[in-house]
Amino acid sequence: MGRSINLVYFAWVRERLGVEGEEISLRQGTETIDDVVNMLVERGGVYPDVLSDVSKLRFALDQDYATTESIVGSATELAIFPPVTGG
Amino acid sequence: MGRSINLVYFAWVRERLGVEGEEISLRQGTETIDDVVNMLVERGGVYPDVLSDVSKLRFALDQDYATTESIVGSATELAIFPPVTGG
Amino acid sequence: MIRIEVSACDFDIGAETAKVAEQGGGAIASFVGQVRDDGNLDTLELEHYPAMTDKALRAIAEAAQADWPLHAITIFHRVGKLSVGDNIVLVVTGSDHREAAIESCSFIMDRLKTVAPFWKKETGSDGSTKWIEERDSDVKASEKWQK
Amino acid sequence: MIRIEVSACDFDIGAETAKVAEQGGGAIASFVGQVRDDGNLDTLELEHYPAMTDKALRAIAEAAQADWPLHAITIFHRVGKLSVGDNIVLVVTGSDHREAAIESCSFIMDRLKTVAPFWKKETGSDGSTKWIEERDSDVKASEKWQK
Repeated sequence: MGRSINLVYFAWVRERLGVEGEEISLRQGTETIDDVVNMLVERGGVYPDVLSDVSKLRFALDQDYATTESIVGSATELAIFPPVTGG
Repeated sequence: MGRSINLVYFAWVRERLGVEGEEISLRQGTETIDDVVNMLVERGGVYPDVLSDVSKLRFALDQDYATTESIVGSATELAIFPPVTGG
Repeated sequence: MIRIEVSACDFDIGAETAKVAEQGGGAIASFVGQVRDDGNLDTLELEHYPAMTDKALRAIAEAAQADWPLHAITIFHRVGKLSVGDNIVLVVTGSDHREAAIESCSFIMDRLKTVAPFWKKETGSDGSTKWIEERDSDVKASEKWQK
Repeated sequence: MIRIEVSACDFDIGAETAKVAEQGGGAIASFVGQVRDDGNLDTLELEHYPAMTDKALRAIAEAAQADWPLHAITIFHRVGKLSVGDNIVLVVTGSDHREAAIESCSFIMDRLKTVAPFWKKETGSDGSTKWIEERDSDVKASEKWQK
């Protein structure tokens, strides 16, 4: 059975991708957040533009900060957003 | 013409001396706060008890902090009080 | 006592400070951040990640509680559309000691700026929009608390 | 704008913070000191040196203004008889920068504790009275700001 994950986007990532989130099926061999980002970039369209430079992005797996090397494992939600600017 | 100065006391200095303040004539040769304190101590009564240990006292000349070596000069008010404890 | 609130509504500084003071201690520090007029700002929009925000703010408060002797912590952050002069964020800390109250308040603000999932978008008086970028000074301020 | 007030009356933290915020900046820090319950306290009496108090508090505020970019400073100190939980002192600072607001607020409190001419006298629940003594930690906190 294929694994899937909910992606959620915020701020300019959301605006530029044009969606608040989406559920995607993870292809076999997907281990890290980097693998997920690469899958998205390979889709083409606006994805490469928005997601290629991961230094400008921050990630959270099930609402905890994660890095591109973090293992997705059985997480159900991956959030992709720019550095935070609250306060 | 003899010089005089207003002395004002606060906190336990005031309580133990039993007065809020007094005007005193400065004898000739009075230069520093130390000289004024010595004059008071020589009066006897409660003065030696309250004023002998100047390390426990603070002084202000015309509402500015001063030390026992400060020159009284033409100041009109000398305040004698314990270290402050506001805030 | 930790109180976290994320709301489109405004906060009442006096009331929030009183709630912290009720928990005892006698030393209450607070910080309020407001929308600053940079001469060209119409509105500021605060977006956040609802599922994560409370958790992230609570983790900051718990880290403060672990490092300083605090009786109470309140973190109130607004979201949605704000105008110049509007309140954005309130942090209140209560302790027996003023250093603990003030330092922990500073710590919470510094951490909040770099880890709480909020994003600010400015709309200028000419209608142009811009997402605020992370500031190096905020990153440095947050890093200085790392042990 | 520097506002100094010494009064037997209470202060309103929300109103005082709002007054500072009106002077602009967007970063407002405040500290409130209250009468702390040490388990045996009935009343606290605050004595001061009226002719010197305003001058001393103003000098502290001016020193803060010289060292940090501040739009406004309020120092409110109460005098007279106070009970457990009553407000004693309020310091509010407003700046463009949160570090400036928080640090200057901390500086003002530390200096106030060691140079403003106030004295506290405690009356215990058994009727005994005691003048509070200067604390080494307050002296050290104040000295750390010396350049």
